[in-house]
Amino acid sequence: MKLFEYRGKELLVKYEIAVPNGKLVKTEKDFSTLNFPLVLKAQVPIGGRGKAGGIKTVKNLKDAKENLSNILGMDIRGYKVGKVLAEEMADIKKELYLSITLDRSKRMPLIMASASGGMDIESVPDEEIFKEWVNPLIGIQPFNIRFITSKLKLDKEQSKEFSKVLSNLYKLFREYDCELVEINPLIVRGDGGIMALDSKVNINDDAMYRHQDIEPELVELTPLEQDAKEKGITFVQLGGNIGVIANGAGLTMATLDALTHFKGDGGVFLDLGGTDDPEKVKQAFELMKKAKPKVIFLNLFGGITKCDTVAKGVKEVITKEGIDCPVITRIKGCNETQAKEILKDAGLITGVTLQDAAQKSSDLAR
Amino acid sequence: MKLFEYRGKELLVKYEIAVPNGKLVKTEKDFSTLNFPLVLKAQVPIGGRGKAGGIKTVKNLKDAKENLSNILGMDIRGYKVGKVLAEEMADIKKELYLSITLDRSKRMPLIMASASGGMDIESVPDEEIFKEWVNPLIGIQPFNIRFITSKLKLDKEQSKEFSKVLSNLYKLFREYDCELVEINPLIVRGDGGIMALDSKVNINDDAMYRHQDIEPELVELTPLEQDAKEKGITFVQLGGNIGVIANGAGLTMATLDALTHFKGDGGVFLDLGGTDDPEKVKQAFELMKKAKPKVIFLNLFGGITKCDTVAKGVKEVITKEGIDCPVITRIKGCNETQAKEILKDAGLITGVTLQDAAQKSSDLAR
Amino acid sequence: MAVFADKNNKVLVQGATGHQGVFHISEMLDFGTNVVAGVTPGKAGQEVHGVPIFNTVQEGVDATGANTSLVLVPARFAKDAVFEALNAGIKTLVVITENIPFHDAMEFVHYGKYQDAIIIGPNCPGIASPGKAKIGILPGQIFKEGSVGVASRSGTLTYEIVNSLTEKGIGQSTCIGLGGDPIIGTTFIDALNAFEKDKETKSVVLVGEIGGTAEEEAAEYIKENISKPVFAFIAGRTAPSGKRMGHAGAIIARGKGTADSKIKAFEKAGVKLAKFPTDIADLIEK
Amino acid sequence: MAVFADKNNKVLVQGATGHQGVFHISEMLDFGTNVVAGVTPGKAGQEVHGVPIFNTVQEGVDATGANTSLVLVPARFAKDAVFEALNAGIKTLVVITENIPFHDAMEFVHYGKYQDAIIIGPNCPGIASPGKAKIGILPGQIFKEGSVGVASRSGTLTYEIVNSLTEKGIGQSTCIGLGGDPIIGTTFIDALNAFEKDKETKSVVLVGEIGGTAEEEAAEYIKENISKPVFAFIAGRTAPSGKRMGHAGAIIARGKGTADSKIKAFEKAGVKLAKFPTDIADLIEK
Repeated sequence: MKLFEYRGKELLVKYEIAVPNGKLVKTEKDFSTLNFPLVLKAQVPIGGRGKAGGIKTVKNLKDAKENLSNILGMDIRGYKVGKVLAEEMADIKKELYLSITLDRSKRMPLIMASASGGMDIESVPDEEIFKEWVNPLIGIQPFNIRFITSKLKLDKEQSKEFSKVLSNLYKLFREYDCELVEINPLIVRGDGGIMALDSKVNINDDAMYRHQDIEPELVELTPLEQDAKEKGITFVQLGGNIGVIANGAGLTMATLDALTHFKGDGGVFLDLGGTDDPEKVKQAFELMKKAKPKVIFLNLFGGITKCDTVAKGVKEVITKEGIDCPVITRIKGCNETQAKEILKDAGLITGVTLQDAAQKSSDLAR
Repeated sequence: MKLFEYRGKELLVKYEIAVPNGKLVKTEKDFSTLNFPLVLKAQVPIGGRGKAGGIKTVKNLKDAKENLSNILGMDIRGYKVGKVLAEEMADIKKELYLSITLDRSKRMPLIMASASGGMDIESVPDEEIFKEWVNPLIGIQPFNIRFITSKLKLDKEQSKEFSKVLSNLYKLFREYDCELVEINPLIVRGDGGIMALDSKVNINDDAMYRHQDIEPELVELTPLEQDAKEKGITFVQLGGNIGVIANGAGLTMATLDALTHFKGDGGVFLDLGGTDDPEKVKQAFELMKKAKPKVIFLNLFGGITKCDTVAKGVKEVITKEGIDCPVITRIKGCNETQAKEILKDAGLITGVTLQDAAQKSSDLAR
Repeated sequence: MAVFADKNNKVLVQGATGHQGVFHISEMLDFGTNVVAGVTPGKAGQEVHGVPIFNTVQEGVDATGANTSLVLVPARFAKDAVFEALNAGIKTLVVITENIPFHDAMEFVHYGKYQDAIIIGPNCPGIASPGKAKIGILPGQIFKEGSVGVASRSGTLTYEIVNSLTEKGIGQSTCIGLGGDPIIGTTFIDALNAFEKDKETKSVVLVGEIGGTAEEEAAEYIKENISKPVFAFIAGRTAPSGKRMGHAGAIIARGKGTADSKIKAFEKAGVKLAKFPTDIADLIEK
Repeated sequence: MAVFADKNNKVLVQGATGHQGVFHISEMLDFGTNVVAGVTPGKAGQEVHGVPIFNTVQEGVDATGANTSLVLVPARFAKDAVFEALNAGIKTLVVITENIPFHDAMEFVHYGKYQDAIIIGPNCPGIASPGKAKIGILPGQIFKEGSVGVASRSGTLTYEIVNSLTEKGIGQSTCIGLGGDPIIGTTFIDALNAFEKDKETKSVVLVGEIGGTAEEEAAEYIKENISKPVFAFIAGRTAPSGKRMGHAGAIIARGKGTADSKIKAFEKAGVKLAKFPTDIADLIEK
């Protein structure tokens, strides 16, 4: 789960990493405890908000009110701005970059730091990014911190401060089960102190049960995706007009790929997983209907899950509730013959092979 | 460093393990906040104080005053009682044993527990002691706790309480760099709660620098040993009358063994270590003199440390300050010839071999 | 031979008395797997399809000589279960459980290395060596003894591929479901290394998907170390960036982990790529 | 051959620019040890007796191919130093430092196992294979090439014994100071196992002392696994219970760890015991 900047900063503060004095602002009154000049920042769970006009510097209250009303409600790459963070301007002497993320290959947390902060890290040359891996069996150690710190060309006092920040940030990363913590820029202030001007904190969804203090943000998902999540169904909305239902993530992806091959365009990725519970099949179809695809492509492989059990569930939904778009099915595996009979009974179109079914679906969706 | 019971209990409380209501008592006034009956317990850093009369149950203030004055100042196997802990009597339903110590062979902390608490664990049959090792790379895990807890025949609520105690005790063991934490007995009260009636906490001396909150107890060492410790000299007082100075712990022990072989009796173990600092040699001799041995046996092997450097130091001390007992020396290794000359000059007796010198020392001490 | 799973595996099931445990113990026994013990705390003395249940892994190991564990416990108890098995001396673990916090998985994967154990998964369907043993939840009926080694990040997609191999009469030496999580214990490289050494395996099929760089690393490894023919299928060529496609590990993050990159890497390494999962059988037949 | 230390060790010294570091780099070079690098944070670019100094172990390893580290840093930095070396790929570590908290030692000993590294010490004088390499602070002049393997928990006592061997013309293959702490990385059993395999070693001398049960375990191991003659000396026969005799590990606790118990165990295993340290040479000569 991606946290909004202001909530990430609450965590930074909890781990004794300094952030500018600031607060969420909605009305004129909210500015009374802040000292101008301020920076107003749209709270959205994606990057690039500056270019989209979601960040403004304001010198006085009039300025602030005007810009606040512009930013609130703004649409930034599909996200409507509901919250704005106002922060006092910091005295920036130096901008650093610091992040901890997961190195999947090494299966270890990876610390990245650079003396070239403030810009997109992707655009910083490799040789200016310093990397250090932390072994999860022993956690962060002084030598890890020493290595990173020594590369950043800081003076002694700054190095000491930075070391504390890194040590605490790792603690946050581990204790909050983070996938990513990123501070960009992490600044050295005129007075030598180190301060986080931005925050990206991304918590592993699977570990959210351990972090009841973090209220979930609802903005990342579309309303249908959110609905699916609550029902425990894997459901991703895409750009196209063909809804794909399959069992297993890999098979569902492969099905979408097959559609693309025949110039079809996947609109929904719906993974039934290992279920053969008719109720879940029903919920899945209902969700799919709400997404209003032009065609539904049902691709089933029966293993432990029996094809006929799923087919029965599908038939029940369709006969009881009807469906207003063609459903192409392709069934393979355990009890496929029985399943094909059942689905034929329900009036669905059956493809012989994956290719065949994908082609039929793509043609129908055009 | 062995903590007194009352200070061990302060740590238990810090780790949320319940102990009886109690306090150190010196005068009548100190009893005012306690409810009779009470147990008065002499605070000494060794076991067996009960048998020595250091633990008394008292029913009223009169009783208490009388027993307190008996216990204060009592000598328990060489330790003079300076502190007495008074605790309210607990309602004991069941007595358990629980400890965490170091398994040197496995190089892991070892948890031991028994449903037969309250007596010396050495006298509990092996099959009634349950053992579980904790790997230091991952620390204590639920399965470790489950295993121990399942063996103790506790009911569900007690098991839950006991699990918390064990988990917290391990934390204490690790965070305070303990060599040993032992609670015997750990009781189940009439109301089902778990409570520590005694505590033995032993902190690794080498890690004391990390535990500035723990005031050192001075009672474990003899005054001369304490003096030596402050000077950084390894010095152990034993029962006999021959003072042994050697370089290296193993060599010093082997020298004592050689004395015993010739019916001599070691009185001081003094290890010079790797030093060839004349100042340290001087301090070592001064300490030795204070222990008033009948004979001093100086056994040196010169490796990195040159024999002649040490010999010069010895000569200086002896010629400047004199010495009032015979000093037998045995010198071997780097620059031994020069060293022997120097010591001969200083009037010391030189043995040819270890055996020869040990025999001479033993004979002289008789 | 075969790899990781054969007649030498004495399998203990952690989470044996739950719905899944009971069902898959039966399925594994049918496959011919030597299932010797089950573990559910507090249920010692029970039996599941004749398999004795113990309170702890250590007790199960002591009583039966189990050397392999199938982990079916819920996600929040998985780390503890894996640690327990590793401490009891289990040397092969198959972790089926999904939704395990990846920090937990990181810890047990490295602790597994410390204990010199092989961990397959988490979030995987397990492993099957036809004619020898199945440790996991893969459907038993799709397999056929043979000489193709399969390693895959996806479950059903693998069944699909294996099934199409079997239908064409192409048997398998071992099929390994590596798991769909970002952190897994056994990688393509580990599988390739094992298949290369295995005399029974003549060719290898890799089933990859978007996310991470495991396929790119496998491609590098193949160039230097693998002499047997390798075939591959990559799922997710049309997946958008930033969306998690079902598996926790199947996500294109910051431009990394695209199917294109994986396909190109494999092509460079001389691996033959299938367009559709069911095409792999045709490629091998050629 | 010899064990643990020979001409293949490329030695890096952690804590190279301190008094001890400078002195022992020179001593090791004189012995013929291949000392390739030193590490002291903040001192990169300096040299000690021609050996280049680096800020981090990784930099030292990258620049020189060091595979061995001698740890001379103060106790409170020792764990970090060992972790750093292990993470940089160092596979043989000799930890001289004494007074390391034993919880720290426990952690790095197990982490060493995870990294497949050999750790000797802590609180040890190091290791010397006469004619090949010395990694440590043992006095170089006492050694002579030969076929006796020595493993010891004590420093000076070992020098004494080695010196008496050399004086009688009995040379050594390798002398290992295992260390006087309760937690050490390489034990008598590890040393015995290495000596048994080493073609150059014809007999083994073990120097034990009170505390722990390492000698008793070694005795059991010798019975089953060691074909070469083993000689031993045990220090502390007259040490009282409960007193720490210089070494942190030399203490008889709760009746365990007495010299008597160790001597009996060795006798049972057919190990010949010396009464005085200097007798070992006579025993071997017989």
